[in-house]
Amino acid sequence: MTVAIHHEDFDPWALLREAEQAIPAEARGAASVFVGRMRDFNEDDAVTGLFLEHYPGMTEQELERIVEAARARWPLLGVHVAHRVGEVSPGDALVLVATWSAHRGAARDACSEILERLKHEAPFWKRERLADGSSRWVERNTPA
Amino acid sequence: MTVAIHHEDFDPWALLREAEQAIPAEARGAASVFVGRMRDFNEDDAVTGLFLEHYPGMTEQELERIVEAARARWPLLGVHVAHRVGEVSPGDALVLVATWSAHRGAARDACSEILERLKHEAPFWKRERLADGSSRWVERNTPA
Amino acid sequence: MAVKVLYFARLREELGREGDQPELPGDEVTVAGLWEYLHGEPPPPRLMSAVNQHRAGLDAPVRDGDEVAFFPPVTGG
Amino acid sequence: MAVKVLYFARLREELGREGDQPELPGDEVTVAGLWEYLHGEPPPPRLMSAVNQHRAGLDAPVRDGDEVAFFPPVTGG
Repeated sequence: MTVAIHHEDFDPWALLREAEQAIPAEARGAASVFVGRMRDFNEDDAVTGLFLEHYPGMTEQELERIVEAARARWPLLGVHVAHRVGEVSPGDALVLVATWSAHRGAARDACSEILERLKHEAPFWKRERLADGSSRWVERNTPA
Repeated sequence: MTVAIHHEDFDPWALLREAEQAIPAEARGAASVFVGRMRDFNEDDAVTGLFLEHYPGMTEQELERIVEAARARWPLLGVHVAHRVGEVSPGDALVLVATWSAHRGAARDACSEILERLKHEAPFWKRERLADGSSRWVERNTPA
Repeated sequence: MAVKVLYFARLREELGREGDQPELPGDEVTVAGLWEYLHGEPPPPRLMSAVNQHRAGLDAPVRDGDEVAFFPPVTGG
Repeated sequence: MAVKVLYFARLREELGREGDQPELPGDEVTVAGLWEYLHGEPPPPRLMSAVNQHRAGLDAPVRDGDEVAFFPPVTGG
């Protein structure tokens, strides 16, 4: 069960292969994964970059609390949550949520719940840089 | 949009990294992934191996039909479906479903729908080998 | 009419062969009729079938040159 | 009582600083009272807050040595 804040671009698929090693091969069953990357558009303006701010200490605690709540609700064999902070370029990975369970329904539902709670509760803030050189704080999260 | 039948063990994370290359970096947005691996137990008997049979030709067509139905229903930027056939060992990947969309809800719902339809409609049959040397055909699919 | 018949999974093992290549009288038969012609009894419960690699019910028509598959319920993924 | 105050995101930029280190009279204040002490007006709408890195409402108590954070609604993921 790992929560990680990344200050540089990370490779989600390499992280997943590594995270899976921590689960006994014969117990892996079902893995459900979400990977969110920075898009180059938002609300119709061209977004050329993103700055992601977090609250060191509290952010990690909130993510761990969200993961613990999911573990209490579903029979999970493994969870990996990774979130990028700092200056982000289009195409970079922003967030990774992965859950392993013996059952596909549990893996899928836990992954979805962790992602939604992360988006609505975890202390991260986005500032977008636009093509015209200006920047703006994102005021609300994207709907699912 | 790719559907692939694998006759040997495949690395789902390496496949995913490769499949993602086909999607323009700035358009990747949200990826939802399911990976199912062979477990070493089923209905309380120790399963030591699995033989997965398919119907060459029809199986690929059914998978493509399922993918096309999902593409018609959700705005998908990419889909990758991989399924193992032949002699399988515990821990081997059996199935991979990955969907890319601009929106996380679309990616998640399409991934879930493709997986459920694959499990209930695609022509694959499992025969389990048990610890006592006997084997048995799996008679029905696992509930979600 | 000549038809290519395929069996899969438990059915293939129980019948001891991967398929049949029957020559039938007439120019059309149903999937169920083909099974009965081959095996001398009606199709067993839960038998699935496909004609030319598309799912087909037991009352679907089969014609000369068709590929007909019989198989148990699928258990993939 | 001495309190460590942190600001994040748009709030940090608008205030032009990452935090404050006020010394307040008394030995307890609410989160809202701390904001008003620092900024001379009630908390703005949609202001979020945390005490000692746990989410806390505007009426939560703040005591000597606490770390209080103010921030806009979160937009991660």
